[in-house]
Amino acid sequence: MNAQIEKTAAAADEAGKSIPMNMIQSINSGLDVMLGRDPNCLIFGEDVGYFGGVFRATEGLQKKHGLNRCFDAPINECGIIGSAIGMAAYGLRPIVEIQFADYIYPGYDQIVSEAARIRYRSAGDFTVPMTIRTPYGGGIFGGQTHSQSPEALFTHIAGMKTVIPSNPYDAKGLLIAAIESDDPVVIFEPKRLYNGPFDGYPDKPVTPWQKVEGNLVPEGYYTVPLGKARIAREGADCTILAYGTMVHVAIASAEAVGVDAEVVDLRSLAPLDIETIEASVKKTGRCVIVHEATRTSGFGAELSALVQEHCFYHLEAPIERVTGWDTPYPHAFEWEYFPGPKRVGAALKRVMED
Amino acid sequence: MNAQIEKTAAAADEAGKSIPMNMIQSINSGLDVMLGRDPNCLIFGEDVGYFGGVFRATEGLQKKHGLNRCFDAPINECGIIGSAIGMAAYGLRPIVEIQFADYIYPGYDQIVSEAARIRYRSAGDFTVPMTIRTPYGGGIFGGQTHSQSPEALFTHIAGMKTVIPSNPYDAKGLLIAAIESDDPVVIFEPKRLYNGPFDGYPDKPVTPWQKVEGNLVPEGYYTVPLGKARIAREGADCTILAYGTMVHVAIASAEAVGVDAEVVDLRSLAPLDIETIEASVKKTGRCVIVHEATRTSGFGAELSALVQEHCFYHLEAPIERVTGWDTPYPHAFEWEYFPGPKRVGAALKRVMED
Amino acid sequence: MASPRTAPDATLKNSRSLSLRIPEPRFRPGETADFSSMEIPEAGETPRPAVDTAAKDMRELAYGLIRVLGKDGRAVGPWDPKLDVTTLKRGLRNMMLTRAYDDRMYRAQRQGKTSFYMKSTGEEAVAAAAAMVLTREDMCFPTYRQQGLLIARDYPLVEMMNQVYSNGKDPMKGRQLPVMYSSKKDGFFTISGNLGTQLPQAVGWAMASAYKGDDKIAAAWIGDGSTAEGDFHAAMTFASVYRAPVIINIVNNQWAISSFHGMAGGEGATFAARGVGFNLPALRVDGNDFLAVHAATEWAAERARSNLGATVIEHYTYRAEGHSTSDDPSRYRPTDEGKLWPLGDPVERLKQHLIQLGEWSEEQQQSLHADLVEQVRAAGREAEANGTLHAGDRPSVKTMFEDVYEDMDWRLIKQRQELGI
Amino acid sequence: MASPRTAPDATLKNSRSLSLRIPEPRFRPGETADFSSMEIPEAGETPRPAVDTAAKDMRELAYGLIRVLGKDGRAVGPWDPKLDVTTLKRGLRNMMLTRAYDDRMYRAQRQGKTSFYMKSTGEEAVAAAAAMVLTREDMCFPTYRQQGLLIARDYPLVEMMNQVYSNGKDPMKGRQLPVMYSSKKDGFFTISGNLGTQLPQAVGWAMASAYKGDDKIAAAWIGDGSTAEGDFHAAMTFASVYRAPVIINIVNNQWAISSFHGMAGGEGATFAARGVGFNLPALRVDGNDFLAVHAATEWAAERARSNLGATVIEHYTYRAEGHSTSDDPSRYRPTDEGKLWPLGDPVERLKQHLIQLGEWSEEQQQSLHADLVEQVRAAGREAEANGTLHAGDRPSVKTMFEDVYEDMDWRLIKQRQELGI
Ligand SMILES: Cc1ncc(C[n+]2csc(CCOP(=O)(O)OP(=O)(O)O)c2C)c(N)n1
Ligand SMILES: Cc1ncc(C[n+]2csc(CCOP(=O)(O)OP(=O)(O)O)c2C)c(N)n1
Ligand SMILES: [Mg+2]
Ligand SMILES: [Mg+2]
Repeated sequence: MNAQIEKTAAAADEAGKSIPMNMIQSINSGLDVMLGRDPNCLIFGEDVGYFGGVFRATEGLQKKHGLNRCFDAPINECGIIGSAIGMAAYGLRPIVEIQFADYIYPGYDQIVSEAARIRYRSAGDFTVPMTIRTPYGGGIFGGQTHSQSPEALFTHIAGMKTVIPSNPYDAKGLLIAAIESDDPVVIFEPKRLYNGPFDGYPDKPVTPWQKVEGNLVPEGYYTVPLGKARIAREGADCTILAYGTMVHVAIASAEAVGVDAEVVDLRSLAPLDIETIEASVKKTGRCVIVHEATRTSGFGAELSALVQEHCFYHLEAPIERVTGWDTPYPHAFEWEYFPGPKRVGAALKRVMED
Repeated sequence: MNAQIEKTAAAADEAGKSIPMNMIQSINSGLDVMLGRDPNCLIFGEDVGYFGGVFRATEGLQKKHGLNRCFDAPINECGIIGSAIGMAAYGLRPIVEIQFADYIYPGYDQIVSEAARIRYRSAGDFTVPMTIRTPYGGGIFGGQTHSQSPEALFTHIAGMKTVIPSNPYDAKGLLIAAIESDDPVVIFEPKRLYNGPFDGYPDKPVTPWQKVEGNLVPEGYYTVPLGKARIAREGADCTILAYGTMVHVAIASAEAVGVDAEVVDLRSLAPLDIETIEASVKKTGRCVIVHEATRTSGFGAELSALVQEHCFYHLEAPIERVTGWDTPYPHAFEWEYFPGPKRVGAALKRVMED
Repeated sequence: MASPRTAPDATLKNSRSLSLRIPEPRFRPGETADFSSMEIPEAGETPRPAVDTAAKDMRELAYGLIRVLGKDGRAVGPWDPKLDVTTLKRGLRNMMLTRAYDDRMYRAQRQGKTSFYMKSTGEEAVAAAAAMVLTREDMCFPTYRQQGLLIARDYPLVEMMNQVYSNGKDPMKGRQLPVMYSSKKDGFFTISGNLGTQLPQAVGWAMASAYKGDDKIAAAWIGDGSTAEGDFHAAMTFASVYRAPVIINIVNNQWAISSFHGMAGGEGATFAARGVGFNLPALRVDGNDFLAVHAATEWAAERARSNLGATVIEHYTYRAEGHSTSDDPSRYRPTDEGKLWPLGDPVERLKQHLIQLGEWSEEQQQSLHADLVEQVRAAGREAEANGTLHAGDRPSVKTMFEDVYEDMDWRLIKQRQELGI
Repeated sequence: MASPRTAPDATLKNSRSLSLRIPEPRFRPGETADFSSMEIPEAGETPRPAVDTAAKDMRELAYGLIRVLGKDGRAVGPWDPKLDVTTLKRGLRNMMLTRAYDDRMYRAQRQGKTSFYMKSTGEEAVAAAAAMVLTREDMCFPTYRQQGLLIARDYPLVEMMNQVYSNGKDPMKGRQLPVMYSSKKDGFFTISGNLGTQLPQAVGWAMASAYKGDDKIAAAWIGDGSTAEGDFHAAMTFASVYRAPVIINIVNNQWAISSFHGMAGGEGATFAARGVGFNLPALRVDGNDFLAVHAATEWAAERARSNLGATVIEHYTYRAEGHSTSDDPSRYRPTDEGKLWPLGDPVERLKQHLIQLGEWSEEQQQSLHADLVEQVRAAGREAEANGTLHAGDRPSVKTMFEDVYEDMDWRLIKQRQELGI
């Protein structure tokens, strides 16, 4: 056996049997695996201990691994992130939960001014291998303060890595990669996808992940590398750049309007897989960007700028952005705010007309 | 006399005599005028009272207007902004200083989750006519924590207005307009321009504003409306979109490489004067965007996206972004980080080649 | 006494290994709560200083417990506010109406008529008493658990329900979560979903009133768990420094979702004690004793109105039900903990007081309850006719783009067009 | 006693108008400071409880002042750490070296060799004593005014200067402001330009040590002004809740740039008192008394090492010079205020103590001073040979793109190319 095969076999061993899981289960499994493998991993956050988290991502972990491996924190996001930075500087790999992405702002200074810059400012003397998990996005009638998508506020910060999975397999694999990264990582978990893929039709029942074809998640250890996009759907006519919930909406939208779109699931916004993006847009000559966040200065702006910088001479139509509006996320108008298949489909048709 | 002339004459009366001022003086004058006109205006922030502010923008105001019109605050940016929100909700027009833009993050939650959303979430029941002034940008060897340009973190926030002046006249006029706006406004003041226009050559002495031709600032009341850009230099070959310090660098760069660039000084990023941008780019067919902030997800991304959305069929070359690097602002490499004339000039040459 | 030492690195270093302490509540599901060791001062025991006493001369109040209603239902001691019977009955009614309203809205959520609801059951005295001390011109900065303030001010239940249902007549135009009311004219500040943010705002509002030479004061509420937020510290600092006329109410209902008060540092020190470090007077009050809350609020309000600045009040109470409709408290605390809670129920206690005064009876109580339930039911019917979250009328979608700014900018106009409305 | 009332809106409302209080320091330029009314306990007066005393049984320490060195230079009272002469001389030398270093770097800035500098003059005891109690394995989370920690640990002055000059040998590769050192191996955490952020980090570091069953503790420093930041509250809350083995040092040097301590709420309460509300032991120490700082730090360290958790120490001292090279204190405080400061100068006081012990003389003092100045001068020459901010060698520009992440991503590689290097 050569080294490569050996390595693959060992990896398969570590990954173990694969079974269907929903996204909460796969995240829980990722945390469980890492608590088991690495005594330097520990988890804390509001309500994550005995209770297991308001979305149940840490259910059972305190009982299994002990009180000081997974515990509650005071309601102070600055303290949660700040103390995690100190732990990471000590040599641990803390994993903290911010209950909703909407509540990350009190800890924003610790992220921007501290976590992201400690390696740089100390010339590598100190590092911050910390992972922040936080549910983001709308679609659960959470109103203005349980629906936000603040990813662009993190992609602007040099030193931070920003990750957004779209399915249970990636959620676990990216989470483990994030925990093992020696840089601080924030993972935005699309809460609308916890139970099953949601394609943007609020009235249609969602298939639970367990019943989604091909949804298998290894029970053991594996990683999905940060910085590698995934072609979620191959296509020839147009590229859709999406992440999180919007990956599923993008696929459904393309199919609804019959455009043979290539859907790129970015998975990681920073580092970004520019090669995959560039190759796809050069192939299709058209690009639609979809995200749930407020449009102005959303991550779609960066994607649009990059695409036109890298693919200017290949573009046959203006790049379109289909996004949340430049308003807060209104409780009753959730589905008018959400960039659903109707709006994505219309954009696809527009770019195909040009 | 018809009404229009009457109004203009009255405005001229209010504006009074014009004299040369540097940007600190014009800001000071704007504050002074508003304290004098409106008893609901008051100023507070770290060191702004007796001392007059670390950049001296509030010098003499406490003495002239009284202890409770311009006073010091505890070192708590959350408290400064949070209490200003409460004052604004009461009916005052608080003007607060955040000593450096780099220190705004502890108050970020109060801005994003509160100031920007109170009108919306209360359906207009409460409003927040608050103005935040804060010096931003590099060029004074301030290192990582006295040089940042975090404007894109504000343009992403629906409900906030974001303003950046490039000269003493605009600084005062925009400031007064911001104070009178019934929405929360953050004004980033280009600290490198306080004393004189800086065109990006660190070794060249800077002409004090008082000696800059045409620099006259009315001593009284006037406004520069939010949301209107200014053509800082007319040109036919290429449009440069810039704001703050970079307006001067853009002009100098164009002249250095002999490109007849039209320099648009945005003045206000939100609301943004899309008409002026669109008209200019449609005229020139080329666009270079310049800012000091970190490139990824900087405001340049939004501008780039907007320009290609509005002017796709007029573009003759890819839009270029000349920006700060995706690193913190390093103390010793200030001038290697700063997007100076060399880099702007190179970009101009590149877009003109296409 | 320490003995002489030389080497700078040789001192005190030990090989005992440290361990991390994670605080845990005393009782978990399956156990029976036992509050027998809880120290509860008798009603009337805690002294009442004059409102102009220096904070440093009343630090002990932060460790006491102001109680007026004794076990026998009698009002005793220096904090007895001596309210007349009409006021007492009004207080009782306000608490009961709040409870009836909560019950109906909770059920409405269960029936799918709205997305979310939060009850204040067991803590009704906190809001009801304060609303009766403060005026409509004062400004309250509540959390989601002080709906009782609006109810005590006779804000129409139908309006509240319209908001809970995000229906066509929702005063918040469908934008806000069900329980996040706003009513400036009733001195009720728009509630935020972000914990703690209202505190520095309240201090700022109070500073504004003082700045203007006005005579209005502000009051803010915050949960025990949320005192951990930095905004709390900002508010305490500003209130202390500028001597702002504001009352900072800490509602210690023992729980913050699934975390017990110890997770916010409430084991070793009281929450009121936070005020001591800022030279603020700090009262600790039996939050289930309507009279005690009334008296303490009155004291703090008088102090504020006398330009003597801020007061911190810890209301010691118990969250009798789940955190919200999304919560299941039986997962993390004994189901009978609330029943065993030694400070009882505020409605029961005020009722008992009125009965003891000879001014009330169980029958009157029941008929009032029936009346209030009917009142709520009638309001419910009226509100439901205006629509519920997923059925009937809703606010015009157009309004989604309004009130972001004073005027819509081109982006919002364009986006509204994009949506095709 | 309050009399019965009915109307809910009619109570207590008054027409006295409020006014906003803005605290002001007692003395401004042109006036002469007068500290005669300042209450200063005598040396030896404040009691020393056993380290395992419950916090609630020593609240009064937050209002006392631990002092060991009396006016006559003798060490008295229960807090006397009984240090041997070698240790005392080392302490004196560390403080004096810090001062000499500060003086030279200040002049270097004035000569344009760097952009910015901050002295710790008058507060040298705070860092010097702590460095001698804590070990290199413990982790210090300092502000920009504890350069004395590094100096006391014999960190090479040349290295510090290399950083101040951002020269070719700058260990921070030109990235950091002059005074923001970092040295993990010396237990010195990378200093932040953002005030207060290091505090929750220190608590987290201490929690990590406890989590690992390690025996290291953490110590953090924060200025009086910066205690107003929310991070301070986060740190206090976490330290209290998790009983973290950390020492939280508040350096109350009376000023925060131009704002006096009252602007952070230091008028009515002491800063130590902030700890009381969290059930943390809180010591208030004469920060210009090397022995008192040493003793208090030792007490707190022993408490932490015994798994008894955090201690708050307020160091009462005075910022004898400007805030930084960008500051001119004569604009906001009397120029002689520092000289009139009743707690004197830490170097003078320790010198006097050694002389009083018969172990030292003015001549020895002068010759030590001369030695140290020469040592600094020599280091300065060496460092300047490596370059200064605007002349000579500097770090390789390439390194600007390193250490943003563990590995450079395509953006950074491309941007480095864009810069043409
Ligand atoms: C900044 C922020 N962090 C977290 C949350 C999520 N959250 C909502 S309520 C709550 C518990 C609050 O408990 P407490 O302050 O005791 O108030 P109570 O619910 O008991 O009235 C939490 C953690 C939030 N809304 N905002
Ligand atoms: C978050 C933040 N806000 C403001 C500043 C600007 N600033 C730098 S030092 C300082 C004063 C700090 O005073 P204090 O905490 O008393 O420390 P001292 O300088 O007296 O040692 C201020 C306001 C900053 N660095 N960070
Ligand atoms: Mg609670
Ligand atoms: Mg200070």
